[in-house]
Amino acid sequence: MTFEQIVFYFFSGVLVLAAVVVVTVRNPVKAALALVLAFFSAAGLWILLEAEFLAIVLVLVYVGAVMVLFLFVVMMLDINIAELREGFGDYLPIGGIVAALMVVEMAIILGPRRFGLAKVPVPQAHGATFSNTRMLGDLLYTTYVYPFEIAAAILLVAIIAAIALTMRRRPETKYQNPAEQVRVQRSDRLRIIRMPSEKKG
Amino acid sequence: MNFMPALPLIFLFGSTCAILLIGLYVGERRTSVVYVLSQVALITTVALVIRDAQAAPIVALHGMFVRDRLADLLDIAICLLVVAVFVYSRRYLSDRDMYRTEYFVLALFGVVGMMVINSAAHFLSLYLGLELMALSLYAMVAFQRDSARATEAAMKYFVLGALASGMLLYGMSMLYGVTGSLSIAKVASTISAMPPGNIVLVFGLVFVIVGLLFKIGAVPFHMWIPDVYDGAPTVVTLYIGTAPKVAALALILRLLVGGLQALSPSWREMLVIAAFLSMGVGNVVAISQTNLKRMLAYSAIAHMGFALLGLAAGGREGYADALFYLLIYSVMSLGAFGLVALLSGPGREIEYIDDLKGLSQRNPWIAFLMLLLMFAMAGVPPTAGFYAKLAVIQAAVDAHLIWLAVAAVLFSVVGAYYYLRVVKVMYFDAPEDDRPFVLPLDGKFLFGLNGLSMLLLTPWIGTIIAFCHSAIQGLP
Amino acid sequence: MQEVCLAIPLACLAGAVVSGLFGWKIGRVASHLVTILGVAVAFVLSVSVVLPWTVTGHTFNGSVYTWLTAGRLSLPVGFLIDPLSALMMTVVTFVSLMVHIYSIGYMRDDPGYQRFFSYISLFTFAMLMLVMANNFLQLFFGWEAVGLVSYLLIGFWHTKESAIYASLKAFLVNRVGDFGFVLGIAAIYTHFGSLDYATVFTMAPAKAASMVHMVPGTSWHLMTLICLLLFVGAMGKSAQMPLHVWLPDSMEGPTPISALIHAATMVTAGIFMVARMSPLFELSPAARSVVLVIGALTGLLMAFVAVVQNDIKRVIAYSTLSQLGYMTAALGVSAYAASIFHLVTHAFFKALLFLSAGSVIVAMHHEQDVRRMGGLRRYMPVTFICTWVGSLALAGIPPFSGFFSKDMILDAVHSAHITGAPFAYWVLTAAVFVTALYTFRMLFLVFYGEPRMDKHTREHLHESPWVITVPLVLLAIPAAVAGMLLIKPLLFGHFFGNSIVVSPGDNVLSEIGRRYHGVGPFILNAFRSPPIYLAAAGIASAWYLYIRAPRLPDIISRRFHGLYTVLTNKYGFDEFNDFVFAGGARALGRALWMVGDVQIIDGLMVGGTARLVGWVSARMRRLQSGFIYHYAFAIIAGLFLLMTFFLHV
Amino acid sequence: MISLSQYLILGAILFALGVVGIFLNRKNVVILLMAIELMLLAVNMNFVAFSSYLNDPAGQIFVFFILTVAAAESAIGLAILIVLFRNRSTINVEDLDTLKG
Repeated sequence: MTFEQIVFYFFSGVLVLAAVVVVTVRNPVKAALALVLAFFSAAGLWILLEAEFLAIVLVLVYVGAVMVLFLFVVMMLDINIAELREGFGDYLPIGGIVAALMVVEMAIILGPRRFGLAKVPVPQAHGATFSNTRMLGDLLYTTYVYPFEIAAAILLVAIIAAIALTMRRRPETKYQNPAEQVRVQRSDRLRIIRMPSEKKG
Repeated sequence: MNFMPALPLIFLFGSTCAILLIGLYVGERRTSVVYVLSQVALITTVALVIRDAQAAPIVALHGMFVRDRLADLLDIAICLLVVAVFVYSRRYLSDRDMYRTEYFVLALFGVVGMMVINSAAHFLSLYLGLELMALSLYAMVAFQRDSARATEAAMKYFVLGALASGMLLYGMSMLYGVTGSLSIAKVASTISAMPPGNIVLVFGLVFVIVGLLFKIGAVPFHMWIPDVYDGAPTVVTLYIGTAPKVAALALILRLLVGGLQALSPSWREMLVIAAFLSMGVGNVVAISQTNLKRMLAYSAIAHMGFALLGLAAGGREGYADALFYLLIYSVMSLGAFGLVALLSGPGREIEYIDDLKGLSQRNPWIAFLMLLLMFAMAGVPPTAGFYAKLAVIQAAVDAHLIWLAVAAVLFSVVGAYYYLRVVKVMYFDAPEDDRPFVLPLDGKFLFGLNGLSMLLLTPWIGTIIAFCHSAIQGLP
Repeated sequence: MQEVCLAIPLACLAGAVVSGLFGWKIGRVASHLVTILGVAVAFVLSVSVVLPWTVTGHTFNGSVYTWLTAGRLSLPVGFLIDPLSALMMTVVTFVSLMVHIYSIGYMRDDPGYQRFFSYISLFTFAMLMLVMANNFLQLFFGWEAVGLVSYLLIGFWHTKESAIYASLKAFLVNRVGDFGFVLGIAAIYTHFGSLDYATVFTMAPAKAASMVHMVPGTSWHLMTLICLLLFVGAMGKSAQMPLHVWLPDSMEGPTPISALIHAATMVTAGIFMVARMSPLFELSPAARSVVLVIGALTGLLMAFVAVVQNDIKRVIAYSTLSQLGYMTAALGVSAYAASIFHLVTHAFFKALLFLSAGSVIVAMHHEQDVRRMGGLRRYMPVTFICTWVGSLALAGIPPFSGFFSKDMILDAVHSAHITGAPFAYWVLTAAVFVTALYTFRMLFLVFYGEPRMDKHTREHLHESPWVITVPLVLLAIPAAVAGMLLIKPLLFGHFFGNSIVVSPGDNVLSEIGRRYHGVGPFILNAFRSPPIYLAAAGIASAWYLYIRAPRLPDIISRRFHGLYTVLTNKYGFDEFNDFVFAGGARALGRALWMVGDVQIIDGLMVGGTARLVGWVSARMRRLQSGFIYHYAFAIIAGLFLLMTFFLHV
Repeated sequence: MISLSQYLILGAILFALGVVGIFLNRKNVVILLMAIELMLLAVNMNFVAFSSYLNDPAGQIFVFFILTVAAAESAIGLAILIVLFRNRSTINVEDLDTLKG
């Protein structure tokens, strides 16, 4: 077993395990953490495949932003964990069978007969000066500028949607309006009334 | 780099962003400004498309974008459908506190996504267009925030939609792995140069087909349709039921016909199964529906089965017939859902078929138009719907799919039952209350045009079919 | 030319649409103005552009629009403009224009005024599409469209039960004819693979000898079969026996309609169609014999019935049937040109007679029974003179137009050698006497003698307004002179060119043409043959019976009671149809309903199927459980199925 | 040496787990969203592996966009989830059955 193979099997093992945990565990916080683990292992595998930039993006963007968002939401929603635990495992056997069947069927197609080393040799490793990030960046802003713009639109839609769906002005919420604060006149706040001074009696 | 072919798309994208900003500036009181601007943007886009319409396909933006007859035809169809959708939705939105900038901006971004699909020449633009459209749709379904039904529908739509696009992507990854390219034209040429019977390609194809059939709503990937159509606010159902159907067909034409023509023996068989099941399940289950929107949803499934019939028949004739069917269907669907939106006045929601009771006594003209639409959906001659059905059934017969054609005829007979039930309810049942239906003038006018078009299109059927043919000719 | 061809029918259609859809808004005057304008445009274009163009030997045959292409069948909308269609267009638009103007007066007090104008313009459009067609499908479209408008107009007063009945009857009887017509078109498409006139006509001679086997063991000439089927259609539309029963009842419609549709134009569509199909009919002498005999019989028998009718409109209606019989007979002896000639003259004088009758009816406050009229000549001089002109033309007295065309038909039948020609000649000659008799019976009863109407009506008798009398006068002119002017160009010139084909052996008209030396000699020549004396005898008999000895008809009818009953019952066609067809159909229907429908279809098939479908539907509905995981499972199951089906590893 | 086949089978396992996760999970909508992420990860794995073995950067570019879209998708998914929770006070998958039939 070469070092590469050890690394591959280690990360794949962790990845599959973490994935199993994600879909079977009932506690969403644990599931999210397992998913983080899965992403980390996948990033490791991608480095093995010399896709360094994507591996880093996966960790930074995915783990750093998306999964944090998940955790945020899970924490924000006041979910009754105990209730979620009920009926656990009833559907596990059928789920397992379906998963196994699917994997077998797919593995037969994707097996070494068609994608083994004899058919698809391992690519030549890039030299030490090769920058994966630079290559992707060069492409991204030239050839792929059109998809890049569409992706921008998609993110914009996501922002609009998230705000439109979740932002609400509750009547009980108190917020400041700086413009009004600045524009305020003395007469708005202060009323001078004339009072006769107290007489000494 | 030549941006000119993509000018309509760029224009619509730009104006959508501008509308978003203007909407923020004018505030919530004057959404009518946004409404008018959106309509102007869409109509200008149509004008731009027509201005540069040309027969020869142009590939631009590094092979990501193609401008041909098909893209032009579909762009125009989608923009005009959405214009009509906006007209129908205006009062419904303002009655329900949904008349906000975001609605229009999301709908317009959806149109941008659809136009990207129409012009996609690359898996990447296809996928991104699809997602742009889908994300806008998810958000629109949930737009009525205080409606539990709408949010439930949105959640279902979102989860299943994501599952389907996962499948589509998995299939694309397989096709990429085998052909080594993401450009649709290159994939097509690589596959046709390969010896037939490559199992990995068929493996990828299966996943791709699942994703595509989900988007078009064919059985057994149709389960989202009734729930989403039912749960979403009627105007969103109106939107989902028209323009994205056209885009879904564009997706299929670009991917299967444009890219995977060499695998057509395989995918045609898959489509045959889906067409048969869709016509069957759609028509049969629609019978036992009492909810009008659900009934129309099942009818949509059945209609997609008919459109798939043309695709499954194969050949340019068949594709053109499917395109023709879908265009006619989108107009019928626009009218039917449009009426539901128009009739749902303040404090009144048209939900059940029985809500249309005695419509002919209260508003005979509207009832007559709805009757035309129902006849067209049932395929009664001489409405346009009849010619659409005739075209796809004939395509099936020409492709020697006699059994499927016979099944199509039988299922349309079954289907006629529930369409005619609507007519019966409108004409022969006594109204339950005597509140009049007051329709906004613009919506009423458009609905008149919409309903009458089922008859008025008849002399131009040949021309429309010829348009569809010339659009299909541009595909490789 | 194409633009002109399009403009002519579309002008009428535009008028119909405007007054039909917006009539309620734009009002009565605007409605009749817009429709009259449309028809006037069509008439002016027809007579000033199309007719001169075709007379100088031009023809136009082309598609303006392809409506549908389905496989090898292409369904274009196209026009064939040749002398035949140009002549028909002129006649149709002229009569239609007259009727439009006339209707302003006649329909003045009717609540359905705009609807009426919309219908007659629509009718004109449909009729023009019919005559201008260059293919069978468009012919059929026009054919059905004129039929549709005709049913609508027969039932125009839809609160009147008899009108509804008549409309239904016209519809049903025409279905029988149309069934044959459609079969004929289908046979043409099956054997020629095209519906285009030109293609079919070119291919026809090559198919002249081909046989078809309908029932095993019998073989038919293809051409005979096709021609007979097409003729069945013509029998329905042109009201030939035994499919004539609807036409008299169609008089329930407003009188202008009777003039336009049920006398001058629509009912001649069958005649036109056969003339148009002359290249086919020339190939089948057997079919032409049938046409001849049916035409001749209709000509005589319907004339007899006209003698005993008392409703003024029905007299003219039966006379129309009889005259259509003449035209049909002329078709049978290949004298297509003579038939069309009679069609044209008949259109003028019959429209004139109908409109005159309408004028009388208006004056009589919608009284139609001739026995309650009389002496009207003093009150309505213009109508009176016009009716005289029309009657003389109908009776065939020279030099009025009907004389020329009718005499020509008799001459042609006399000269023909086809089977049945001698019989037909005697029958039609006898009909000349009867025609003159009933025509002048009507004339004398209405305009002469003592007024027999009640006092109130008599006091209010007066001539009709100008919108009614002007069309009468305008129609009286061609009814008087059209024969003289047209006989030479239509029959012996080369007016029709290639639009009518006659095989050389049967060309009776060219035979007659050799003897023709001008109008004067033609009239003199007529005095050497019986018809003119028979016509004169008919008039004399009418004069004797209805003016000289007015009590005689009653005595005769009592003496010949049996014959009289047969005639007043119109030979019992209606009773026969009612009993055998309607009754039989009802009985069959009831039997089928009780056994077939209620038990087998409703009980087993429809009910059973509906229950089954309903049951399946309710079951399948439950699959839509509402749970996301079930939906996801369906997707995965679908994926699995596809994978297992298509991946044979 | 690791073959392409191994990466693809790993992708297949992840994909199957993601798909199964969607219909196995009957309690918590959040986990559905995570299962979707898992599926996309599998697809990404395929693309990266193919890209590397084909020596073609296009696959990696695709992954870049899939990641972008997936982030946007989760944002919208979570937004819908929040609205759903506000309306229903539950995110139990089994409770989402008012629309059916």
